[in-house]
Amino acid sequence: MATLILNHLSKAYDGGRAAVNGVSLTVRDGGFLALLGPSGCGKTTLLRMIAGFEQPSDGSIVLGERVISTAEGVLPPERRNMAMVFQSYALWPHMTVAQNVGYPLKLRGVKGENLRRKTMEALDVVRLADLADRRPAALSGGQRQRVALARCLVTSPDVVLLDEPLANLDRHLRAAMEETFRDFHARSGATMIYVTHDQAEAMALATEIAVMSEGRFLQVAPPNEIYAHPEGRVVGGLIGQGTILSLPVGEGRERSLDRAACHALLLGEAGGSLCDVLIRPEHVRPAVDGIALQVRECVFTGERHALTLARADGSLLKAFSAERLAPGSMAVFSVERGWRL
Amino acid sequence: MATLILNHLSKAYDGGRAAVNGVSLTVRDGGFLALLGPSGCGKTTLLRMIAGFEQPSDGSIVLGERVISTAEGVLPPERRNMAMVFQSYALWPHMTVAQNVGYPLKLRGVKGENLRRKTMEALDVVRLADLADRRPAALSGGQRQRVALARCLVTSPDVVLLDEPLANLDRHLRAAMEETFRDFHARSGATMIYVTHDQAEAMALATEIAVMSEGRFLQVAPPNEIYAHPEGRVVGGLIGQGTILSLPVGEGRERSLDRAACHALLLGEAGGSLCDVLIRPEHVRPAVDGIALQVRECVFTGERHALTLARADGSLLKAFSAERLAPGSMAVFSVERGWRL
Amino acid sequence: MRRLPNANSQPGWLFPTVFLVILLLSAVPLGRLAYAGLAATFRSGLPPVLFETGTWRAFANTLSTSVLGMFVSVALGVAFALATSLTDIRRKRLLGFAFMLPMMVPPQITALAWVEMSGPASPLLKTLGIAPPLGTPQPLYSIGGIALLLGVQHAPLVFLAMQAGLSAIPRDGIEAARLSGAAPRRVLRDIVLPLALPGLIAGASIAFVSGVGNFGIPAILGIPASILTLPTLVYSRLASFGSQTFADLAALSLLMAVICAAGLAVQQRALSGRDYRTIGLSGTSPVFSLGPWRAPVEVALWLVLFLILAAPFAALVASSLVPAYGVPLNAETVSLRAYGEILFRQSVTVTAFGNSAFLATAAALGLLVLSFATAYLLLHRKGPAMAFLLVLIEIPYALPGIVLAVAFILLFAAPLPVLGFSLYGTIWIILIAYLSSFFAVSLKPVLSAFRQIDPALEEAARLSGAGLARRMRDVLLPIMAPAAGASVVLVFLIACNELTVSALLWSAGTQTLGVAIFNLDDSGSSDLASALSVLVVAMIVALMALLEVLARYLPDGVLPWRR
Amino acid sequence: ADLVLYTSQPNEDAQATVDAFKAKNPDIEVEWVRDGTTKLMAKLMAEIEAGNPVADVLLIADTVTLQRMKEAGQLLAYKSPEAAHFDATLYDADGAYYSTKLITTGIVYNTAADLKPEGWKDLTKAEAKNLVMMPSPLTSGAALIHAQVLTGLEGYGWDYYKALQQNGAAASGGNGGVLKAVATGEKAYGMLVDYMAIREKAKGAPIEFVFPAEGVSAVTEPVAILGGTKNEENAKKFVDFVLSEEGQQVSTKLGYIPARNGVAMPEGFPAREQIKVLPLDAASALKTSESDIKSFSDIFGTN
Ligand SMILES: Nc1ncnc2c1ncn2[C@@H]1O[C@H](COP(=O)(O)OP(=O)(O)OP(=O)(O)O)[C@@H](O)[C@H]1O
Ligand SMILES: Nc1ncnc2c1ncn2[C@@H]1O[C@H](COP(=O)(O)OP(=O)(O)OP(=O)(O)O)[C@@H](O)[C@H]1O
Ligand SMILES: [Fe+3]
Ligand SMILES: [Mg+2]
Ligand SMILES: [Mg+2]
Repeated sequence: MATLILNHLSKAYDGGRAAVNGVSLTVRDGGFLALLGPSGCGKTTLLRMIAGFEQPSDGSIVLGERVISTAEGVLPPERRNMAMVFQSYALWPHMTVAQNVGYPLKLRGVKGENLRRKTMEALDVVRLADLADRRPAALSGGQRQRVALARCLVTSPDVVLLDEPLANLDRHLRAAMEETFRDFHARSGATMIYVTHDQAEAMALATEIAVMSEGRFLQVAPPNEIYAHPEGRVVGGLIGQGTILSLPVGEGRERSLDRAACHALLLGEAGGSLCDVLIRPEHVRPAVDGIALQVRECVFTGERHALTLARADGSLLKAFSAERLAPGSMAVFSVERGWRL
Repeated sequence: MATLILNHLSKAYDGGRAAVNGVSLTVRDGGFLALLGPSGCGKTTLLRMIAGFEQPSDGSIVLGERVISTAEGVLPPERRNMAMVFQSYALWPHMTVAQNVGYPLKLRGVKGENLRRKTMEALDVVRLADLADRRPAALSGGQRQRVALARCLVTSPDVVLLDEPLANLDRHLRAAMEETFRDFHARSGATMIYVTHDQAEAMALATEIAVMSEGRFLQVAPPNEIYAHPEGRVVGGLIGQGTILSLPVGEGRERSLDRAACHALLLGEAGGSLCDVLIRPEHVRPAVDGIALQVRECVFTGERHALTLARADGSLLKAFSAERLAPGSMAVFSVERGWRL
Repeated sequence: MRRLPNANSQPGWLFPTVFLVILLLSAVPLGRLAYAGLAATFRSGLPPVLFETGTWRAFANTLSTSVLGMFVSVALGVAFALATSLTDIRRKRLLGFAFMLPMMVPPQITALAWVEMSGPASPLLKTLGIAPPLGTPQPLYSIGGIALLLGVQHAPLVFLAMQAGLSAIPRDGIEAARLSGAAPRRVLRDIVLPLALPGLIAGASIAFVSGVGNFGIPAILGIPASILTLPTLVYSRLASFGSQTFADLAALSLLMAVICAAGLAVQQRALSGRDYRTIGLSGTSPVFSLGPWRAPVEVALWLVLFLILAAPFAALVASSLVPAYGVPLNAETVSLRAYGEILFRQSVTVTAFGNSAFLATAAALGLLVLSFATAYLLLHRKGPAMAFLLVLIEIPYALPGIVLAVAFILLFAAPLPVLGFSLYGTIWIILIAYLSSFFAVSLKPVLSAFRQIDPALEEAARLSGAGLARRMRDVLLPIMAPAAGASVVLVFLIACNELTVSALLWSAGTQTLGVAIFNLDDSGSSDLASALSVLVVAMIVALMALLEVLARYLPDGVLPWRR
Repeated sequence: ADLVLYTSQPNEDAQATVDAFKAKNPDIEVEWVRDGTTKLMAKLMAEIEAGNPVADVLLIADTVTLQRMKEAGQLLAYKSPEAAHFDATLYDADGAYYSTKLITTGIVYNTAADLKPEGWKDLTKAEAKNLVMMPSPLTSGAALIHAQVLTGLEGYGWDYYKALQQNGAAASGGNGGVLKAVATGEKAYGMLVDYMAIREKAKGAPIEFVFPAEGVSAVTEPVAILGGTKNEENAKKFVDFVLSEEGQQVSTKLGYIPARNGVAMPEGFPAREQIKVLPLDAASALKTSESDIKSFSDIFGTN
């Protein structure tokens, strides 16, 4: 186990734009990095470079003391002691579930009873022990994904790469697997890199979150930091929910806006140049005094209703409400917090 | 377009337990049914039977006036005018993105400029217009999924089957696609059946939700109904978050429990036989008077913190909190509502 | 309402149609031969061949030469397929291109060239100064020699089938194995070979069956050493055609059919209980870097190619340049007369080129359609009837050409019932016989490709509204382009060279290249025969070059040497 | 076509024969099929079995084969007026078939060989150890007849073949293989039909051919009319033509020894008197052919 360093890493596929573009990052030994970003931004490509499947067009990857990838050459994947859950699972169709999971162990010389036991343990963790003898073709989508997970975690890799490993699992299983990741991470101390579209997952698991867009890193920070203080429109729009409003904000002021500041801005009382302000729905609450907004939409999400609210000038805000509010009606809300991007 | 009726539908794969087991359901013409259930419960199998890929072991499927599947025979898929997003996408690797999407149109005799225009429209909707000439192999996971989506929605099918169609998309794209589904549904009036693990998605889109487990339907009801009044432990545990406690509840009482009833139960003041009670985290709120609980875990999820709280007897409750509470500390909560399962 | 078909079944007409075609191409001619055999048996008792120890020795020889030959083919074919599709060696395309050519040199010529190459008169050994003295026994006149040459001759069959199999392996499966810690050799053993197994087995089984039915090589290498195989035995029976000959033929054919069925049973066993369907996309294969091994591997491959292609081909060219056997090739003796004669004087060669080109093309394309329909059926239906169909398809290919031709003459010499005219003596009977004979060759790669394909790809097309023909054309065929390419190339190459079937079925105006070459050689014009052979090879190379130029307009992966 | 000919003559020879016939009978359209005897017989027999033989005239192989067909009732008897000019041993008394030429089997040797063989027994000498090759009776009709004739010769019998076998002689496929083996120097000596050796030598191959003094066997490429022919008149015309002086000269020009008396020898051959052709009784040869093949196989282990 060792620190993983990406140095100005770039990758362009044949004759296309760069899929990953000058990315630099240090994931400290035993870190847990979540990689967030819109579809097609280069997350998988980055993981594939770390695993050694793709040769960088530029830059290098260093693991501990060793340079493991440069534009000139790469250390073969089989000598990296990494493990990965592929976005496409990459199960071997000719092997049973148990064989799929046990294969990395077999390669490490584990045999006989020991092999069987460890394989079954890994399958138990993903709750597939009773399907051990099935072929992948006879599994459901989520079951396949769990086999891939078990295979990834069965050994003690230095670096674990997870490419949307829970995308096809139901909520409960997902929660259980998150728990497993946390355990595994604590126990093995492996460096983990985790691609997901589920922010709650990312927030809950990661020690650091990197937000990627169009091949670049926009911000790398711990979860609460990135949620509270996103940098720029893209990160602000990507992390958590919320709306970004262009409001006139005077120069030199605090980036963190309190209730009073928010209300002043929203009511147009502050002057100055236009600036992007992020307002999250959980900070927009029904109140006795505050700002009157029109309910545009009210969508039931189970636990609560998601509201879309319109200001007088037509710009929108989001909020939650335990009760259903009729679309079209007016209501008064207070905005507790805002963040200048 | 017509009503889709499933009659005691069952399917057992060669020599295994039944993957779908005596399922009956009526999806009215133009209905939007969301199918929820744990991994491996038979959702994909059910969709595949509706599409005509699998022959039921028992039961039948009726679309409008026609019996389209029985244990004796099935109407071939190509004559059903349905469309599906496959869990594995099933893109044709030899065709470009545009060709993949345009193929169903071509089969319906759409040609030339018209074909091109409709294809590009569909690609625009999934925001892939600039990748029209790529091969699927050169796409990211989410991009592939969007191609599959575009291909599914490009024609005017009577029934649309969606098997976790948004699993690999980021939140924003997901929201946009949900919007697209809603539009498509409103515009085409097609009957939609939607498999997802994301309950918010299901709640937001569906007119009805079916909860499946081990091949059976446990409950079929509109979203708010199923959220508020789940039937049985499994549905209760599956829909929304929440914990299920075994509490002594007197006979013949209301199933819906208010704050007073909840507190009485939780404090052990009520007598009677044990009964499962579901308590949702949004109904457990920090309060001045109420029940003292110990904070076991406090996990940051971005918007808020998810708390795991322990009662004196060690049983757990969940709650949300805007602020971080130190694990181990005690706090007072009020429980606003409960539901006897 | 009408009764509904089964979920995984095809249109109702498919099974009867395919069944009927196979019946017509295989069961009916074979049945006609069996009938003649039985009639002869009733006339004069059980065929004596069945009771001669020589027959059983020939049976054993056939089995051992074809099994050993199969191993040689597999070793060569797999090595070339792996090297050209999974490693970073240079000039892959040229290697793949060249490796298919040995199939184009008629087996007799290959055999003679090897005999010459390893005998006392070998120009190669003479140049090296290690030629054995006059009269040294020829090492190739042995079971091992026959097997070696059968192996060399049929290696391209394995190569093509294997390449088609390799092209269907998902890239991420290999990557996952490597990341699990498997070195390239382990990946090869644990992932690549098992996943390519359908292709490998298809190739091995065509090579095996080809060995069972081969006449040219055991005729030249076996007879001098008194090693008879079933095809040479058949031939010797035919030399003195008597009352019992039909019974003999039928009995010997039965033995060959038994070998085939046994081979098929082994094949089915090897494939059974496994699932090779890839899930999701199978992208371009990754490339293993050979590192310091690259140069040695390249040298080894080119050396093998030299031995199996350059040497026989050089012998062919040399004998086309001198007027008679044994005349040394030097400045005085060399002449291009033979080429002039072939190209400008012999009118038959032009006809033969035309006929063979037509027959080979029609057979290759016709069988492609047939193979797709049959493979589709075989994969969606199970049961003993299907196993029986497979055996039926395979037998005609396993029988020596002369036996198949006799069966077709028996069937077609008389005017067709009802229709009243006779196909006999027209080019169509040769085409039908080719369809019958090469069905197995065409089917194997296609069937194995079907085994590897993700069924969801077809399902998606069905749900889009594509009927069987439509989705075959638009989806399955292009996805299986490598297998389709292999199938077409294999049949085309074999048919171009075919000799015996067309020899017996031809009449004036319908002779083929194989017949023309044979006739020239038989009448002592070895120079003309060699020249024509060289021209055939040149034609094939030109054709492949043309395809290479047109590659842009063809589906990806159809051209076997371009993968 | 007005006449269909099945022949095992080489291409150019068959063409020459047909051309000469057509020159005399311009209104008869001849279609001909040529192939090796074995294949041609297989084709013919299959056609007969199917009940629709295509051929009218055969110009094929040897008298033994045609004797077999005659006995099976598959030939038409025709007494040709030209028969008078032929030795009685060269045609069937009932007129079922007529020999058209003599293809003798003698000894060929590579000019590099140490020994210049003159008689059959030279092939059993120590100098020829492992250096002799002959066509196998199992594949070549001529080779079977050769064996039958030689074993019938005073002082030879099957012992001669045993001696050959012990001397390492090889019995391989057909005449072509022997020619190639000897011409290329793989073997030094071979039993081979005359015209092949003489033609190849004329083209420059390093070989010599001898007609051994004890005598040579000959196959005679007989002509016959197939029973049930639909073109009987034309077929008879063809038979007469082939046997005529003119027809026989075609053979001579092609390098074969003519069967008809009084026709000149082809180029490269010694005078007819110097070649002693050993006679063969087709009927008895046919009877013993199965056992002869067996005897041969027993000695050479083949089959
Ligand atoms: N071909 C098959 N042969 C045998 N069993 C199968 C086959 N396909 C699926 N199954 C089993 O049937 C059950 C239902 O599978 P299905 O694919 O319908 O699940 P699912 O609800 O779609 O799950 P997921 O959410 O994981 O995709 C699973 O337990 C699975 O293992
Ligand atoms: N083989 C390839 N050739 C060309 N372009 C490619 C190839 N693979 C991926 N790309 C492109 O590179 C970009 C980054 O792809 P990547 O797979 O890394 O995205 P991603 O962030 O993993 O997206 P997703 O969340 O959808 O999986 C995408 O725009 C994609 O279209
Ligand atoms: Fe002959
Ligand atoms: Mg990705
Ligand atoms: Mg599923």
